[in-house]
Amino acid sequence: MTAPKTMPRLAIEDLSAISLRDGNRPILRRVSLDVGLGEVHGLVGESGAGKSTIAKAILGIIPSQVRIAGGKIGFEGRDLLTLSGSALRAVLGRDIALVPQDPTTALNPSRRIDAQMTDGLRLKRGLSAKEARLRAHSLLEEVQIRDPDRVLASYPHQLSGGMRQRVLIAAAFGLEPKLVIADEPTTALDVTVQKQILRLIRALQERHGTSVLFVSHDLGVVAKICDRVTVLYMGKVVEQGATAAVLAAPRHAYTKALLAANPRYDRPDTGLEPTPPEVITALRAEIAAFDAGSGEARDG
Amino acid sequence: MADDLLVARGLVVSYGRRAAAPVLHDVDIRVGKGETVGIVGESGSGKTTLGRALLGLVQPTAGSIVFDGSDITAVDEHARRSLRRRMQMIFQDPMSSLNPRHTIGRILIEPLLLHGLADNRQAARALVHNVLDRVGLPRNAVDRYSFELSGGQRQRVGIARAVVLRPDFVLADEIVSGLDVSTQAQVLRLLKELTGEMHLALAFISHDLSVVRSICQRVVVMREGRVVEEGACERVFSAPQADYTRMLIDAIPLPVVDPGWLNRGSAADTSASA
Amino acid sequence: MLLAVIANRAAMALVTLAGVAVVVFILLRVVPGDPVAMMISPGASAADIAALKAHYGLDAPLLVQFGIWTKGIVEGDFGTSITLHRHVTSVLADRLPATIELAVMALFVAVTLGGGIAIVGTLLRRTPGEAVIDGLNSVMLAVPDFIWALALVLLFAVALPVLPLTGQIDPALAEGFSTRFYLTESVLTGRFAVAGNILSHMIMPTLALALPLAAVIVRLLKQSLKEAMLQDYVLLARIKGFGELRLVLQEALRNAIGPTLALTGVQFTFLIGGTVIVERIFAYPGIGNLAIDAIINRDFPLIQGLVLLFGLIFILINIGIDLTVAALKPRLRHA
Amino acid sequence: MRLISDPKVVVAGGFILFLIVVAIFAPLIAPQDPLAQNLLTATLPPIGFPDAEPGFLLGTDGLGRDVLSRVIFGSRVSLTVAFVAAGLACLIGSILGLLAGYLGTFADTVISRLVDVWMAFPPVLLSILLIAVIGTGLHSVIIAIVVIDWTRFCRVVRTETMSQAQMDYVTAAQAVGFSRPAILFREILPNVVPVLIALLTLEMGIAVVVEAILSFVGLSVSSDTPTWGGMIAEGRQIVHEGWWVLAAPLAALFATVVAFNQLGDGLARSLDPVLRR
Repeated sequence: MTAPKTMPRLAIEDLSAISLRDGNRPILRRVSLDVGLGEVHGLVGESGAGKSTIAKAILGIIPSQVRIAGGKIGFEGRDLLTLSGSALRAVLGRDIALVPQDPTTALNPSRRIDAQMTDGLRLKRGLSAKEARLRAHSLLEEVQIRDPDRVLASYPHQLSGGMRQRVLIAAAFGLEPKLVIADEPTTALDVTVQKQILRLIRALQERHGTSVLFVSHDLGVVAKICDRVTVLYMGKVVEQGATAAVLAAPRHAYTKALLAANPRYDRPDTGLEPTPPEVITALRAEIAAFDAGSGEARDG
Repeated sequence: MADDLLVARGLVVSYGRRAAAPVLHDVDIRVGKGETVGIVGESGSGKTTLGRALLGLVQPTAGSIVFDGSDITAVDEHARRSLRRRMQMIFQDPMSSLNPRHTIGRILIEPLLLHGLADNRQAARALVHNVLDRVGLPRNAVDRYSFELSGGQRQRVGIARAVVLRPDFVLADEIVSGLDVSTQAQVLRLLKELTGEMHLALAFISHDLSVVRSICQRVVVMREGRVVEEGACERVFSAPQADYTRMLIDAIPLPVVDPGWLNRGSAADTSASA
Repeated sequence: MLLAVIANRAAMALVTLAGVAVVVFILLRVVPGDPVAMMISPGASAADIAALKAHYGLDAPLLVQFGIWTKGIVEGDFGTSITLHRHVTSVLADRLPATIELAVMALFVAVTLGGGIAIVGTLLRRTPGEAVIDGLNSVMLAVPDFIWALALVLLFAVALPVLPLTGQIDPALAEGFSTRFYLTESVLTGRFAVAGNILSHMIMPTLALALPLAAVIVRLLKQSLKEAMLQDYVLLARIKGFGELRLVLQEALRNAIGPTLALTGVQFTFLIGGTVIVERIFAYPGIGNLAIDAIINRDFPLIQGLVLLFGLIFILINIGIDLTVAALKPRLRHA
Repeated sequence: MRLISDPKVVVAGGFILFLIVVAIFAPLIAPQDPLAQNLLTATLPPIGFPDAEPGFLLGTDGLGRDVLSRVIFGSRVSLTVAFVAAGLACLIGSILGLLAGYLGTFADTVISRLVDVWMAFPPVLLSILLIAVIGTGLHSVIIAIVVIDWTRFCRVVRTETMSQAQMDYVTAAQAVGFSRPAILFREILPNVVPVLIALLTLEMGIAVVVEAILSFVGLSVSSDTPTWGGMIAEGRQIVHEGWWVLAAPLAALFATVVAFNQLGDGLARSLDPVLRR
């Protein structure tokens, strides 16, 4: 892998993790990836590939049955994994924000949008209540909400799914973070709303120069929004590169298989190809060899 | 064009006291023998309600449903039950559609005995073994419970339960929406093969137009309880006539880099209000 | 909208209450056992008995008795107690305040104790501390007020003889009250020594009533809080950098409290029911203790009055709970 | 097999089994005649305390009767009430609950209304009232408990049936063509049974307490039969002279109630096929 020219915003190096519940089964296998300044980096894979574990590791919310076994998460020259709880909390919210997957559960049902958007601004940006409210108002305008006052005065159940996701995006970008983790932000939405939300994330990201780590299972979505992409299989990086290159000419058999399984309305005769058994066998062998190799490296 | 198997005309469905705001307004749909018809739409389009009305699981307030030449809109419970064998259903969530207290064997064998497709348990077991082989599940799955299977395997059980009765018509409601793309490919391929082999008519409800394009011959596009467009897949996808259909198709992200895609689209969807 | 729902519920409850009253009235009169026979000496003559029956209206036909009784209720007259020879209304008015003070005190203790432990347990989740709380609580959940009351008697009578075992107040101090709300009145008039004496009498019955309810609150609230803590909105707030306690109190508590509140309402009616036996054990002069005497002595008018009173209290509690739950849930308020 | 791996179930279930054996073989196990009075040996403390006498392990009551023997014989009434009353309440309540939950509409309205009327009474008050009306005795206690507590089963089974009826597997059974009774008894009921078993076990604990309360107030079986509640009432009177007369039956009651509860908890967990994964 060639070193990026400038220092990347997020640099994950050799990140490994194991599941304590499953007899120390590895769930991340020396994952390295970096997200450059102003870059949208896609993280794709099927369920169990470890995408969300990476996102959780960055945010310091690893579940209790998972343990980080090695590696670094470099952010602004510091390793997030070594930060104390309070030091990490100082970074989170101010420099790193999250756009969650499910807008129906990501807003507190018993608090008004107003309160939920302003508390972070007050805590992390030191704004007064009045300033925070003004800022929240202009943020909602920025995500193209027509009547911000009404939305601010609403409870989440009074808003549609797409609307809630806009609010969450406004709240995340509103703290002017350097890095946004977008965890499958459009999976729960209808396609027409998905397109609006993708457009919005891209526009805000370009305007503010924010770096985005975009987690998704959908190669189509990744194609539309990501500059570069990392493909994961069973916690191991199988392919990494510019989105255009990876999609046009995938080098790894697994990436090829993923693309072949994906149905496409413009090519009804392709797609729905089950992953060939020899690809799975080869992948398993690759993983086994990798585990054996890294095991030796650790022992030696 | 194939002979009609299931024809619904002017279907209206309202839930509870909301007669004023029906979930389905005057919906027409037909499914030919051995034909696969996609029913697509976004959330709230009424596609699930339509499916359930076709199967008689929801009573329509108006309209008629004709199955294989006879009107089944308001048949009594007894006649309905004998119809059940010929009209089957595959569910979205295979976990909740399989009784957690019953083994896979019991789930598959009992319908066979109920409808007299097997004279005894032994014969039913043999039929079940055949169907398990066909859907690619190991025979020992008969002694398993649903929670002991993977998501893809559970959905295969769902398919097996529907086809084991040798029905003429199957309704599949969002059956691949929770699956990974490689599992989805396997399940869809299996379904496509089965409809061919068994000359099965299939109504395939989905929000994913690419999936519909890949397995359906015809498609019905729904929005807010109405049919906005209907036709052969080839025609609808190459030359959509309704603006809504065009917008839906344009919103599908293909796995191809296309820098202009994000900002293309009608002005109508760029701004939102609650 | 909400008011209509509550009015509807209240109307339904009143119908229920009327049904209950009718059933009790009939039940008490069709069964063997003559209240008058129990209250006079064995040597009384038949004429004496007849006179007494006539005095209490027990010689009239059933329907007439019922008519008289309903007419009385409408006029605020529940009849005369056979054993106490006083108007039922005034007997109840004398005894009710003590029970109200006891029940409210027990509710307060249960909510504070249960809520506090639930929040601590949530903060300690996935630590040995939580396991200790869960273990103790699962035993607490099994123990009813009756056993608590007697265990407290054992503890304070034998091991730690510092609390009075029976009564509501030291008789020497029970002077100069203008209401029957002894505790409230003594606090409001600044007679703190008297209030202290009353409280020392109330500690055991209060604890016996409060501990089972506290255990229920701990279990349900802690479970709801833990579920709420797993929601994405809590995750987002954590990522904003808020501390654990603030996450629990600001983000989780309001969403988690609904089921607990509803259950506390139901359980509070059980608590009121529990006063019957707990007041008995501590000879506490409330309506519960009164109810047992009334039933044992077949004091019909008093039993009927008590049944209606208990029913009314239950209805009021349920309406209060409905209102509180609605006030806390924005979704309901806008429905 | 899975049940045996749950320590809660093993310990609590073991205790209940032990109690059943004690109740059945009470005449063989009890060291003394539980009714034999002897004023010379009145209020003797348990072994290990000053003035204790051998032969009276847990001391004697105010009439000189052996406390241990009375506790042993008392278990008979408690367990009879526990099994018979809880069983009947469960039977009646769950049948009505299943009907209300699955048939819906009219049956549901009638049954739910009935439950509401029932719940408007404080249970303790209602049971005392009932006993006062129908007279004392073991049968009366059982009837009183059944009449009061069938509502518990009815409510839980109704809610559980309704939520199961919402599941796709019920729609699937309908789509296959099973009749309504077949769906109710073969599809839904097996999913309701674990909740029911747990509730039944809890109810047994409650029945034991209710019986004790009624004995305490003097409304249960006649005073010649030893009961824990009756002993507690006597003990409460002489708590300053002989605390053990209260402590022994109270401890037995406590242990029994906790055991039934823990057993119910453990069963609820072990019998849930989804949880036990």
